[in-house]
Amino acid sequence: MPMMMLRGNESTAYAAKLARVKVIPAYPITPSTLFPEKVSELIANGEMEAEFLPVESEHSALSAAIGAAATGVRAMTATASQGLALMHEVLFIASGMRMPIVMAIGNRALSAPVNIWADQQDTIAERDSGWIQFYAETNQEALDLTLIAFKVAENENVLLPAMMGMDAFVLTHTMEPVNVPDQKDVDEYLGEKKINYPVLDPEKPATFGAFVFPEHYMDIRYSQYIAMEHAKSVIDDAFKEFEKKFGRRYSKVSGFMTDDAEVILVTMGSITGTARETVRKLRERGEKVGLVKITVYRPFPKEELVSITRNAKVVAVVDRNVSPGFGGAIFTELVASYNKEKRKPRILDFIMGLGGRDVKIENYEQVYDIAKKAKRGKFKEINWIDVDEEAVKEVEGSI
Amino acid sequence: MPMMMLRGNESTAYAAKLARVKVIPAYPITPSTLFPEKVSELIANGEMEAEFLPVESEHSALSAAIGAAATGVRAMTATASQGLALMHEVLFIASGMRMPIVMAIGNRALSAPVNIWADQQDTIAERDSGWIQFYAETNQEALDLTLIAFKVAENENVLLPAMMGMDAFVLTHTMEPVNVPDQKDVDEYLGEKKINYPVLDPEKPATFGAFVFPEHYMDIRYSQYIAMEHAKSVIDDAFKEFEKKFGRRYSKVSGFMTDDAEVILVTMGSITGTARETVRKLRERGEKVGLVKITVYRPFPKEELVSITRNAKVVAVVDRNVSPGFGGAIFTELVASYNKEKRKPRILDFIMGLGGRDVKIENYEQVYDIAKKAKRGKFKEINWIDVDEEAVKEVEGSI
Amino acid sequence: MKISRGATITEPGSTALEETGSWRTFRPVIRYEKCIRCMICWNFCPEPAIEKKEGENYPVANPKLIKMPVPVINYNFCKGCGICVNECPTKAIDFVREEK
Amino acid sequence: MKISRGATITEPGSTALEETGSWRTFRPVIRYEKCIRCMICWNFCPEPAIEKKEGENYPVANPKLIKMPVPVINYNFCKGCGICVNECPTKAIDFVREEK
Amino acid sequence: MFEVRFHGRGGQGAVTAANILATAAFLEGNDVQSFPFFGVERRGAPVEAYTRIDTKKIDIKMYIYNPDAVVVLDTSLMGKIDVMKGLKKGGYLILNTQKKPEEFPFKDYKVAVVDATDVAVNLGLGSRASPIVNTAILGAYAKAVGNVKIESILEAIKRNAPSRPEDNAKAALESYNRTILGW
Amino acid sequence: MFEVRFHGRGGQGAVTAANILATAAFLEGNDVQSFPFFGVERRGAPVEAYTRIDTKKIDIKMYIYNPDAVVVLDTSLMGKIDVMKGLKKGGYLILNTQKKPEEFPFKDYKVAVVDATDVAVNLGLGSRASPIVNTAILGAYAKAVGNVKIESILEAIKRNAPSRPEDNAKAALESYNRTILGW
Amino acid sequence: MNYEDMEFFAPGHRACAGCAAPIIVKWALKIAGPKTIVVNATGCLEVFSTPYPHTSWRLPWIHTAFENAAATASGIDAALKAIGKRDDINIIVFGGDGGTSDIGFQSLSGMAERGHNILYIMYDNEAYMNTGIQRSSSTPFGAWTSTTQVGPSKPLGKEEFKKPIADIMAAHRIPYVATANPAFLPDFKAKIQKALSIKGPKFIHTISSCTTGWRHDPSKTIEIMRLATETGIFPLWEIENGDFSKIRITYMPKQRKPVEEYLKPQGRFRHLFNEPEKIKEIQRMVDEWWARFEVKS
Amino acid sequence: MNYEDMEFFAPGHRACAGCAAPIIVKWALKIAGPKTIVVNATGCLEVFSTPYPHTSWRLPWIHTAFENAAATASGIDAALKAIGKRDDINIIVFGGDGGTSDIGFQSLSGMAERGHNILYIMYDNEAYMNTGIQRSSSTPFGAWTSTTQVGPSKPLGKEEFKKPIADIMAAHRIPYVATANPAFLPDFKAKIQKALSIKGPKFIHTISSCTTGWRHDPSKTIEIMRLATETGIFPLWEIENGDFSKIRITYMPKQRKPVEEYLKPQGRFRHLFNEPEKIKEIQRMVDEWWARFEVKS
Ligand SMILES: Cc1ncc(C[n+]2csc(CCOP(=O)(O)OP(=O)(O)O)c2C)c(N)n1
Ligand SMILES: Cc1ncc(C[n+]2csc(CCOP(=O)(O)OP(=O)(O)O)c2C)c(N)n1
Ligand code: SF4
Ligand code: SF4
Ligand code: SF4
Ligand code: SF4
Repeated sequence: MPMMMLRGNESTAYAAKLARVKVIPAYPITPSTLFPEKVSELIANGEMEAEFLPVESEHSALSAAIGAAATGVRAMTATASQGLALMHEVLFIASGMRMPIVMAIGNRALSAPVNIWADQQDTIAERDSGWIQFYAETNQEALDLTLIAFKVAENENVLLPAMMGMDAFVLTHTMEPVNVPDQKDVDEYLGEKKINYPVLDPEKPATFGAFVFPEHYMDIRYSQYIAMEHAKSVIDDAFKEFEKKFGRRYSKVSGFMTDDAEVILVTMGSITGTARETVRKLRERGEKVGLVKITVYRPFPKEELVSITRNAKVVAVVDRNVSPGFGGAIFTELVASYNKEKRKPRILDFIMGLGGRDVKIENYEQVYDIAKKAKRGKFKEINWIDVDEEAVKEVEGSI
Repeated sequence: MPMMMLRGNESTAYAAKLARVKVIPAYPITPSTLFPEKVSELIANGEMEAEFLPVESEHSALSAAIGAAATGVRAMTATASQGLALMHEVLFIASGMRMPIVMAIGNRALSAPVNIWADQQDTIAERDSGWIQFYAETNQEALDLTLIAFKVAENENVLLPAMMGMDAFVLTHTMEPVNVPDQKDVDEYLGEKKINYPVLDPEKPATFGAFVFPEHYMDIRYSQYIAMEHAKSVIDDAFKEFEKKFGRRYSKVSGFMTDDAEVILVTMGSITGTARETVRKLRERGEKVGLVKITVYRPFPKEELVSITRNAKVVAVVDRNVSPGFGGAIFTELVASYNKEKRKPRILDFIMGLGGRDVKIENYEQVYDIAKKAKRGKFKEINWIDVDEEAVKEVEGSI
Repeated sequence: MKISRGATITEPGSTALEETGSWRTFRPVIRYEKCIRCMICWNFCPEPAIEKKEGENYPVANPKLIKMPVPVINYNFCKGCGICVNECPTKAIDFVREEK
Repeated sequence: MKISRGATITEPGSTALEETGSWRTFRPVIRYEKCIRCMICWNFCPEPAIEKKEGENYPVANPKLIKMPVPVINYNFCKGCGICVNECPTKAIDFVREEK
Repeated sequence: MFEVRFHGRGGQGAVTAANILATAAFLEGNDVQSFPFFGVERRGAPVEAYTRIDTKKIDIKMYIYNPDAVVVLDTSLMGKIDVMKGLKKGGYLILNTQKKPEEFPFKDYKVAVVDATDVAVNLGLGSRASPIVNTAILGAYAKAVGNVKIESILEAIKRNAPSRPEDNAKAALESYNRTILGW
Repeated sequence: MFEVRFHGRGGQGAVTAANILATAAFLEGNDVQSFPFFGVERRGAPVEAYTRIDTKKIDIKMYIYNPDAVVVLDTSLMGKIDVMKGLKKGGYLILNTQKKPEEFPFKDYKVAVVDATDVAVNLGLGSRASPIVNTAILGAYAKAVGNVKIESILEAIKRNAPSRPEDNAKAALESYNRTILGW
Repeated sequence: MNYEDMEFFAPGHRACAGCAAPIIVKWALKIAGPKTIVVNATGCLEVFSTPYPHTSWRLPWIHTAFENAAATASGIDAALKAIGKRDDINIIVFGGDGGTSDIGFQSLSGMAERGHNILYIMYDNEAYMNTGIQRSSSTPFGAWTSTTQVGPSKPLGKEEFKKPIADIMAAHRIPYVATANPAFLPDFKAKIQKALSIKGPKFIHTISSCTTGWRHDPSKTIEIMRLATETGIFPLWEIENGDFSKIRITYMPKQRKPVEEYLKPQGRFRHLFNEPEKIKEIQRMVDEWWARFEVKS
Repeated sequence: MNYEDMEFFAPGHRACAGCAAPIIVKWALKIAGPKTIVVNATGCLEVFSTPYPHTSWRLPWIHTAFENAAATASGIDAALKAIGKRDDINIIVFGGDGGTSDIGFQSLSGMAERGHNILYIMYDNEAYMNTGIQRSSSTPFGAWTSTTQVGPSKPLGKEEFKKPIADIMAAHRIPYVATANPAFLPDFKAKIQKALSIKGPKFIHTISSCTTGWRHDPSKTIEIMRLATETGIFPLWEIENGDFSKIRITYMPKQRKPVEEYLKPQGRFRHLFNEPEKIKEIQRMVDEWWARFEVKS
């Protein structure tokens, strides 16, 4: 298991190679383009055997991936932002057709205005699409979670596509030491791709993508919903098996110094590390603060999140996304996860780091201050951190 | 103000005519195609003056609408389901560029599997897009809300696009008596389109859609978020003014027999009427049940919903959509709306009517039964109504 | 099984279980005495509701044709479009209103 | 104003406030004595960093040309691509390393 | 509330019939709804359409499962399609046929018949091969059910008919007069 | 934690330099990160790249605002760009120049210089017009800062250099030897 | 092997009586045989042939969306290649004119450019029929559709010319492009056969009458398509490798019939007969197209 | 009026030193003059010219997305028509080869078919440059790009031929299609002028060297583009109304130079010089194209 210095996009390219992906249709878009570039290089050098399809749009990239997956082979693609948005229609189709495609995302802000930097609006806006969603904190995680994504997606109790998000540049273009597993171990972990379901095959003709009437549609949607529920335990198992094989531990939600924490930060993706560092700093100052990192966002880890945050006084959710007219998605779903609970902590939403605005230790300190004050009295639910309120006021009038 | 027998799509076509829309790019898709058809007819007959653009895809339909709106003219389009999904990328662009476009949606299930019947997954999946969202219960509402949508979208404190959803077939293809306002009244209501912002004009060259760095992107997103907040009161005002002029009353959220209700149903769109009828029936039996209809879903009427449901014991939310891995969107956001409240009713989610599954009185009675039982003891949060559990079990194993 | 995962259908050609004869208001009737077994009707039937059968047991326009396959209409599927009637070069197919 | 609604920009051509001369490692220098004022450099400068100026105050290769406009490099913008140097038909433009 | 179901074939105008009936009832001050079966039926395939009529505001927006009346534009459908499905006991069945009401075995229902095809063809509405009977049959409806006046049907036809409103109105009127009630 | 910022121009290889430094430090058992300034800089435009080095696991993933060392591949940038921005007091400034350390007015900093251009050009790495100095300058870094050994730099170059690893390694070594420390 | 006596497309589908699309499909599949994978764009054919839980297809068949049939097929091609099964399996795409010439055109163009070994058949009923006869780029000049309504302000119906999709595909310089007409069955079959024998992207543009949208009696389907070619409005030709100079006319009408004979029986052109000069314009355009070939003969 | 001395495109933009795109833009705008609205697809030009809060454009300019410039422009055309301002304003679209020939091709084709009065200019730098030199359909045969990497298993770079976009647009039978080259400035200017004088959709395909992606010295930009035409690789022509038989060659090289002269200075073709037969193949293709014209002369 050699350590290599890899950028996030290279991590996922190596994951594709190790998973022995057969078809890779892709379309360039910053910040995910390094993925097809690396794949093209590995193929040109004879290090990887796969068909690389330089399609004419992301819509076609995912469509081609479905075509390929329908024949039973492993298919993967990568994209970001506008590219993912252009796939929107096809995302629902891939999951509805139960195609276990894996896709690496370089999480990037959506237009307009056009901006190529990190936030998670692109994948969050696809939370209804029926795809499993993983988020990486580091390039090591990017590689590992991509392999795990195949394991989960192809599980016969699941058969759903999965995306693996990594923040633009902060992961995609940042080089870090990555432990690249041995082919043999990956082969053992993933196993031969089992195909005990119909595929496109002249020997056994089947029809895919039929026209479904009200008589059946809802039941089929329900069965897809159930498959996503199944994914919950399948993911846990895949994490366990991964740990056994490779020694690296994952869980849908992981806590850091949460036990006695009165304020808990919740983060997802690359901004977690800086939050962890902040928590350390604050702890040194004697602050009772903890951190929860979300690694799996779909299916949403309701129970896990509630159980890890329930004893806090205040939960400060960091959303690198926003739904205008409501708030951040993680915040919304975390609050909703408390529906059945008798009591819940105060939950505050912090919109941060949109469009590549750097998320710094001082920003987290600010978050902590607001959260701490919110232990009692009135509080503001949706807080935009590190924005220029004056500039906005000038444009929109009152705030 | 003549009464006409109109289908939903014709209602919105008349609204376009009355709003003196100048550019209508559209692409056919069931169930919204009657809209461009009617527009084409009105133009051919000389009853309407507008440029109708039969574009080659919905992506282009909305793109052309942006181009048109950028010159300052009124632009409108209509679509549904796959068509809306294909616009996903452009939806965010239209709102980010602050183009006050109005779009009529024939709410229809998303592929896969392909199905042309009613549910609201298509628009709900666009709740992050920065568009204002109205939902009609009847064809009269479809017409009125389309006019109101222009009023709100073009308000200078808002300048955001708006969509108006009406359920597939149940509204789009159903004929009902509709009061079609006089042109003069509509002219007065909407006023001349005020353009006190930059437009594409060689006399005053401006640049639209520039490349924005992390330095400014988040502030611009924040300003868009603020505009959506402003829409809340602007919508209230537009409703009031509408009532004054046309005598028909609208509000973001409207209650029916909620005052003393222990169980409150929450619905949106065409399924509300049958719910209302069910409430009447149940009231006759002495059941303390009420109904809340949501007319504006974005911005989400948090305060209004909380204040109207807070005294119930159980709130039964009907979601004609589902986010696999979580639940229905209205449910999720309603629960989240209670974040700041000390106490909240029990809130249950009922996934119903996907892909055109008819939503009948007996289904609502079933919902009521489940909700009533949930007043105390354990309860199930996400309930799929009128699905074939056995069939699903056979396919997915356990449920 | 009432539904299938991803709505995949594994029974090829199963619309043949769904008869479309009810759509018909007119019925094409081959008068084999006039039929020259050119199979043009078979070529063009869109359902396809015309089957190619061994011809020996059917009336024949010309004894030389007896070994040739013959078109037989399957009324379970024939929608009564009339293409066969229109295209038959010998006008061998009558088109009669279905009984009410 | 730090931002604008919808990120619209109402100051046309304002990149001219952003100088790109810092990009240059080599500097084109027109030797007017050789310049025939053909304006080919002006045609092809991509910035554009070459301006057309009244020519009377500039040295001239041929007195007949004195009334003709002359190309003048605006070093605030010239990125030092060297196209003008390469295209000049009389090799009138030198290309010198910027001082370190 | 009074609910009506129409049976016809794709292209025969059952949907228009439902719309005209709704318009007629609306003209008499009722609230109404009319809608097609929400399907993808192609030309020639059996189709359904519906009308709801009420003196009060109609709130419900579900399908019609138990109609008060069923109107069949093309009785060749009857062998293949269960046109009686859900029809309320004592409900109306209005058929386009040359037969007599007695010839149908529907004891518990009120059967009314008219040869709408003959009426339509005589007025040149379609051909005998594909007659357009949707307006004619409404005359029979008015006569049989009586909850909308024939005058309203005529007026509604003038407003709704895709072409030749006069002849279509005539067809309705003539059918009205030729309708045979089986009860 | 030790943080380094590189200044160069688009196309000059500042990003590769940051990567090579990270690799070298990694080879010595450190945790490392290297990344470009996340921009859209075109060829010729001033660019930045960064390396983070720590003996402990590096958690943070924010920009580097207060580097411990700044490396300037092309001093022609210095008039136009504030290469000193945020550099910690007492931090290192490593410059590719023919000048002497004393000629720079940076009292509070440790200035080291090397004529990396000369080294690179002598080895045929790029032309005098556009020399490729990214490997050469790393020799100076090793000499000046000393938190990575020159051997590690040489090894990292061999693993990372897009082409001609040997000559690039030589360049680093020669620079190492020619570096003049200003303190 | 000859599979002409086998039916790979089952009856019981829900096409309108008299629809030409199933005729096209059944013949294409009889020529292709069982080792074929079919990809279908959304449209009438897809909807009427797969009423879940039933299917008319006796071959592997897939539909994903409206605009991406060629991309889906590209993925299949790549997958078969990757697992070494590419040579013995045909991939055939069926798309309507809307799904091909408008919304699916980009993915088709991409498939062509990348050189996938796929036969794309566009069945051209000259409008969006599945959604109810809306104008497509393939709708002919002067045709009524539900979005090119005819009325006092718009007496003409469609005001633009039919997009010359086969020419455009030929301009992509792919190995084989042809126009076809099932009413000319031997020619039709030969073209499918030929296309399948060539490696790389192939495109066949076949006319496909729609009784509902063209507004003609269902029994006239073949007759009217025959007239399309006999009047010269829909000429039959093939072009290899984009060499327009070597276009081969595969059916030369003895004596071209006047375009009226084609237009008259179709309700969609009825209004044109109030504007005879428009019909002359159509005749003129057709004559112009043929000038090149008829002069020679 | 003549606006040649005015600059509608300001300096201070962020293009690489030596990029050809600004040369194209500045000249197109000088010809079009101030009554012009510009639409831009996402790509290098868009990114380098509008670093918010600054813009290089002195004319009204809009960018919405990558694949929809032609559709955005169509909406502007319709709006100007609706308010009666159509006649005196030019609409010019600039799109890169990716934004035009790949992902934006469908919206372009739709714009052409609907007959919008718009001049579409594709600046062809033969790859996706903004994202770092990935293969597009317009990348020439044999070129290295970052997604047609060269290595033992793929010695060739791009294996497919350049998509003949101008031919394809001509096959749409729009009023005016031309290829252009800013190195041949008078011809370039004349084509812009002519295109703007014609009503309806116009398409100009101009070569646009990218020093970064083609891997040549920035100073050689014009020189290399000149060689593209002098070697016959990028011929200059125009076609009106899709009449290929009346193609007009607007620059006839006296003596075509060997293709090597064009390929040699570009790093992206370096590997080809290990495979001389591939270079011969390129030469052969170029010769074939020209055969038709040179025979005549
Ligand atoms: C993105 C998207 N837009 C619109 C539709 C709706 N739609 C489905 S089929 C169809 C028409 C198909 O027309 P064509 O391709 O010509 O085939 P035809 O139905 O005429 O056979 C349309 C508009 C869709 N399914 N997806
Ligand atoms: C839907 C979508 N996919 C991908 C991108 C990423 N992207 C932006 S510009 C660009 C390349 C542009 O290439 P081209 O059109 O050839 O113009 P160039 O940059 O070469 O001038 C790409 C791939 C995007 N913005 N949107
Ligand atoms: S009438 Fe039509 S469907 Fe019936 S057999 Fe003849 S061709 Fe076939
Ligand atoms: S070197 Fe380049 S940028 Fe500078 S003036 Fe010459 S052409 Fe213009
Ligand atoms: S509408 Fe036209 S194309 Fe569609 S099934 Fe009917 S006849 Fe065929
Ligand atoms: S990458 Fe190429 S096209 Fe883009 S700005 Fe640089 S030279 Fe121009």
